[in-house]
Amino acid sequence: MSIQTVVSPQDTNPNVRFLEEVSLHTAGVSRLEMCIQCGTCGGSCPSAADMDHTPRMLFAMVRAGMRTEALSSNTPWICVSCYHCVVRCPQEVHIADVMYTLKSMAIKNKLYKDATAPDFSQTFVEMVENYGRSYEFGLATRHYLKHFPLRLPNMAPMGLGMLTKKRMDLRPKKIKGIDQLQAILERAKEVEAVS
Amino acid sequence: MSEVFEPVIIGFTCNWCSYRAADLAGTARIKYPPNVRLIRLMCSGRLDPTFVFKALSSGADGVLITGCHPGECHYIEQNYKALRRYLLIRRTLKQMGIEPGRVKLVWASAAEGVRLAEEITILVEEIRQLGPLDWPGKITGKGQVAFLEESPAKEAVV
Amino acid sequence: MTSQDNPEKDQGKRIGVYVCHCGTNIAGTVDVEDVRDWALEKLGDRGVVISRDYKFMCSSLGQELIEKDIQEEKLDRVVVAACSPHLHEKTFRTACSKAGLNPYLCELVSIREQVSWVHSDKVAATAKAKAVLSGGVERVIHHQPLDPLHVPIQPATLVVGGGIAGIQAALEIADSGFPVYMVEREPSIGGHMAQFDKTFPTLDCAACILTPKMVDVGSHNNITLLTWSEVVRVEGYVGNFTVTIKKKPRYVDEELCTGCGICVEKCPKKVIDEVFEAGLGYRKAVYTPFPQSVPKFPVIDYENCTYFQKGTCKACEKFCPTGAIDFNQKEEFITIQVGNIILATGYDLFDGRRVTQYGYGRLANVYTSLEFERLSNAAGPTNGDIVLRDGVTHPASVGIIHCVGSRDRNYNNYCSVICCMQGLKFAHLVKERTGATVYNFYIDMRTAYKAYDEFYQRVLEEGTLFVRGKVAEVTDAARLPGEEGKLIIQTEDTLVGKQRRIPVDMVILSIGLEPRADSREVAKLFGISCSSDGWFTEKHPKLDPVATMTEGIFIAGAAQGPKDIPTSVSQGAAAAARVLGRIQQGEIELEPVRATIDESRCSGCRICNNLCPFNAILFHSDRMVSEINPALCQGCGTCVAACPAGAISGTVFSNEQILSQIEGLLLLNVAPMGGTG
Amino acid sequence: MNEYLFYPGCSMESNAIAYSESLKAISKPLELVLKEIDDWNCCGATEYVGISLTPAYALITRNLALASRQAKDSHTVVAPCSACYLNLAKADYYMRESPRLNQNVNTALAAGGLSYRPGSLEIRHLLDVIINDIGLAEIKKHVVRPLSGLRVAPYLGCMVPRPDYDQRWSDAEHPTELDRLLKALGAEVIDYPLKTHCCGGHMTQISPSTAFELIRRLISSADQYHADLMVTLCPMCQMNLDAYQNETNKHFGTHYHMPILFFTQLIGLAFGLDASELGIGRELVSARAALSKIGVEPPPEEPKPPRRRKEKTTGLPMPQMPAEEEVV
Repeated sequence: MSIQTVVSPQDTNPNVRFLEEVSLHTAGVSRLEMCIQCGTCGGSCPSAADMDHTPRMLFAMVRAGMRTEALSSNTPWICVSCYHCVVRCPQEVHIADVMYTLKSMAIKNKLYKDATAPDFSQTFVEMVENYGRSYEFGLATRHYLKHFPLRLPNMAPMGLGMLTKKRMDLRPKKIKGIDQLQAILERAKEVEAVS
Repeated sequence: MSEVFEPVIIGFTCNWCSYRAADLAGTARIKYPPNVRLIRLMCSGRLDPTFVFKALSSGADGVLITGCHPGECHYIEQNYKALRRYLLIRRTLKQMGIEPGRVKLVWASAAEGVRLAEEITILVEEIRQLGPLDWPGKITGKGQVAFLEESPAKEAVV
Repeated sequence: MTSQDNPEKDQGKRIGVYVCHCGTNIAGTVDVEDVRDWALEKLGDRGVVISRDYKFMCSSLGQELIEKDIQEEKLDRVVVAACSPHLHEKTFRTACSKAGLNPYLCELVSIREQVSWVHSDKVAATAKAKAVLSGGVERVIHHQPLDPLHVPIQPATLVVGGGIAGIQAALEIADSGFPVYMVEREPSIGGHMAQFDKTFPTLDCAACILTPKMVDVGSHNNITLLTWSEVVRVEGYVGNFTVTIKKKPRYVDEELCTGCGICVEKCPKKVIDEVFEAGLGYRKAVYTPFPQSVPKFPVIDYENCTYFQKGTCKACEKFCPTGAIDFNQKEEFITIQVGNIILATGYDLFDGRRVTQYGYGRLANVYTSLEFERLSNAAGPTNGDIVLRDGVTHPASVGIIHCVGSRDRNYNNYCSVICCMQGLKFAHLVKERTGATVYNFYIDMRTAYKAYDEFYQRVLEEGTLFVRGKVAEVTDAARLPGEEGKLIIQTEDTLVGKQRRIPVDMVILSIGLEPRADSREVAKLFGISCSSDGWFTEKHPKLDPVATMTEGIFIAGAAQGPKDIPTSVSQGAAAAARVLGRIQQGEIELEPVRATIDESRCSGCRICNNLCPFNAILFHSDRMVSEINPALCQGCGTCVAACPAGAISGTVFSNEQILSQIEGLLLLNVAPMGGTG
Repeated sequence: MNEYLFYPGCSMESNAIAYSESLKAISKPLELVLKEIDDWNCCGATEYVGISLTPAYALITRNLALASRQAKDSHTVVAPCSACYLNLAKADYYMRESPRLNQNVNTALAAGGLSYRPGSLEIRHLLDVIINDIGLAEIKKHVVRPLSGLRVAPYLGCMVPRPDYDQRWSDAEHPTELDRLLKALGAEVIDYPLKTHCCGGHMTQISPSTAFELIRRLISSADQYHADLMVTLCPMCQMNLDAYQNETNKHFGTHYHMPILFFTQLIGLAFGLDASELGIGRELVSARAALSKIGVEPPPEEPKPPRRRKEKTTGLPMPQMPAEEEVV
């Protein structure tokens, strides 16, 4: 006799399984399926005004399997990780972590509309991968050059101020164990690719 | 005889929660493997550790203990006593050289038919991985306990 | 162990086995005929003399089949393999009884819920059905004839808690001519309902409908009212409880006091009334909670009385016309005998300060629902004038926030039931009395029950604005024009999909209900159980909502879970009906699932004494043995499992029965040759 | 003596140098011994988790693995930066919660010869340690220059009290720890309603207008309460509120002048330490006027850099950026 499982037949439409996929790629337990659409997150969000959709709407879209629409929303990119929604959510949905997941899925699927934020994250990560430390000066200049070239003169006094107050290093710092770190990250990427 | 090892598991259920959960699993037609045979107790607090050892030494490969969730015992707090005994049983089994994983405690309320079925499914698979218990052969060496050698328990079950 | 160990114990058993098809419910998956034949063939040496199958064993024809066999074939044990014992155990026991066989010599094993409905492989299911049946046969061999226990019932009843549920229960019983003791912790009965102004959905004045009932309780010949009192000890069992009640000192002689109120008037010490006025008003150090208090006798508040704290004053004593003030009064303990107990201890309110983002306790004009009840009450601190904390300004706009502390895993998971209707009631009252703009912020509008949704319609008509969204925060940090000096309610309007900031003058939190802070201790005192939240657990959530697992203890009102007034009243009446039925019967029958101690084997170790949650085990220090009171014992069997001397045995679930059932389930009883395929 | 493992985080060596300096200065009187984790790396801030899950957690956990290797007398890791604190605490928490994450991260760490058992270290923020381990009574003993008359807005930002995986803080929205500390130093502490609201985080880089609005809210609210200065415990908050204040003013046409100091700087001032020792003067919005209220003479302003007015034409990047090529 064979083992009978209690799993019901699965819908193979990838959009229907979008919610599962998001949960799977979230650290810990997302609890996204528990959302009751109360709007505590959207009400709490300090940057909701600049979002395409309130977090609540975004979650409804995820549950509705609206993959492309959800992943192209600017909402996760506008999230400032303030965790107000997380501690207030009556259903304990791990909202901030879900936002991170949606960002990474948007990058993977190249579905973001505005490249500013993904580029910033990627530049940041590249620097960390190269040096083991963040490198503000390089990051800011490179990022501003690409995305806000016209703002640069505006920023100049501030940059200058930071320099004269000795609050900015002109050269990056590199950790000793950079090879070790890179080996770890390499392995982590392999693990991530299969999971 | 099929090639896959089919373990026999004795399950102890509480009259107020897990036995009703098993009833509910039935009413809802939720399928789970037929390897578990249930015994109804009034409360998980009734579980005498002897019952577990009796079951394991008489041919069962695993034992499932179920009771009401902590804080929801119909007899106020007797399930906590079951929890303590469960921990003791596992420790004792370990000392005897038997995998403590053969005994499992699951809290299941009367409403959790699905959960109970899932836990049974998982447990059967876990015990299957552990293989036949073969007690007391495993402990004392084969042939030392004559009457159990003749025991048809294994053969009696497909 | 197999039967050869103890050959004589099975002697003379004549067991009948009955396998039910349940139409195709069982027969569709289990080979019923095979099971029937197998039982006779393989279990013959276990005492099975008859094995039959039938389409529907529970039908009257099926039952008659068993009855006929019992009489004609002289069966002394019966095993029915059919559905769950929770469904038909009683049916088959009755059938045995009718045929002259003790009903406890019948065993029902489940091959439907536990076999045919959960498995699909016919061979495996049939094999498991055999094992389950074999377990039942092994078990039934050890069944003993048992008689139900008969317990006489004392006519008096104790009602704990003088809120509306307790009042209703007490009056129902007292009006039927039986004595009632009512114990209330506060100085007056009336409970939370006495604090309310209007009651939804009809907007009756709470005092108008409650006070006549309170007066009835106070003056009823069959009711002994013990206020400012608490139960401290409960002994005995259904039919005959001995209850010890602590009467806290009132410092007012109830025999002499006429309730004239001069002492209250003359008392120079004013304190904030945290209980009845919800912290919004004042009372004196000698006080009655409210003018219509029952009983009318005041209480001196020891903590705040100038005489008790400083040694001088005695204004009350000086002015009392009847000399009723007695500073030397001590607490008293009263012992009563009752047959049944009804617990109607009510609820506490969720502490609004816990939701820090709503600012209660930090922002002055955020009120709780109970505060608003007092604010809007004509007899309250402002005589019903709805004003801000400054005491004079009427709000031009009011926001009412639903689900505060409820439906929220950070606080309480459950819905507090009353908050939606309460919020609507507040909206109506604010609108009616101040003309302010009123917003209701809700997640789901729950207005089930008679005339509730009609009330919602009425409030909609009145122009109250509804915003669907759980409020994120209430702040005084103005950001936009028009927000200065206001409380800003920030929320997502989920129906619009946009964040909104709504400035208002006053915020009312529709606070949820919680179990009493001491509900677990009270449950322990009376030997009943609580849910994980702390509400008292009923015997069955649908079919037995006012009984508990402990015989003779009933529950009513919000102590069992959040409830509005109509439901509390219904439960009070229902609990009373259950008690009256008992009293009128004079005695009750109890299931004989009990533990007993064999004194000759008891070593007096007392391990069992502390394990029993019902205090059913007595220790006789003279003889150094323990004894179980059968009427208190609920049959959980924990002591049986724990007794190191094996001196305790449990009827219906004895060691022999369970150990044999294990053997049966493992088919140790089947002859070695007999494989079952 | 209070000894801890210390994870400074990248900012402590650059934009939050004042935080570093003041922490060093007050460590002595407080007998606070912070042993820096050898060769620690960046925690990934809020960026790496948005790119890829396992690498992000492996990056964070390398620090924990190094720390547990170094752990002898103390198993507590102290972080002064909110984002670092949260990232470390979060990795530890989620690895406890999710066996799958734990396994994946440890598989990655193994490639570098490291491993970490979640739950084996305690991860705490600097303020938590100062207020709960050292205690207000001890702090009060060292106060020689009470901050009397200084109106302070206590600002914690988001990531310290939230989500608070291990229940270390009094509240997620209105925690009292910083208020109590500042009161113990003698300051006049305002009930600042936005004390845990967001400073804009990385939005200054991604969507500056979003960030400016959040910065404006915080500063205008502190201004409404007539605060002399705001106190932070996070490099990112300090940076956003201080360095971008001028930008924000330009964006909205406002004229706020709200100095932003680290809580360690105020502790140092109350302890009577010299302002220059505490990194005071490194803030872009000068605290000079505010601190004069308590009789502190900050170090003289740094000489202005040579003016390069001639080169100021539209669209030209700052010329003195040789590092640029190295980076790309």
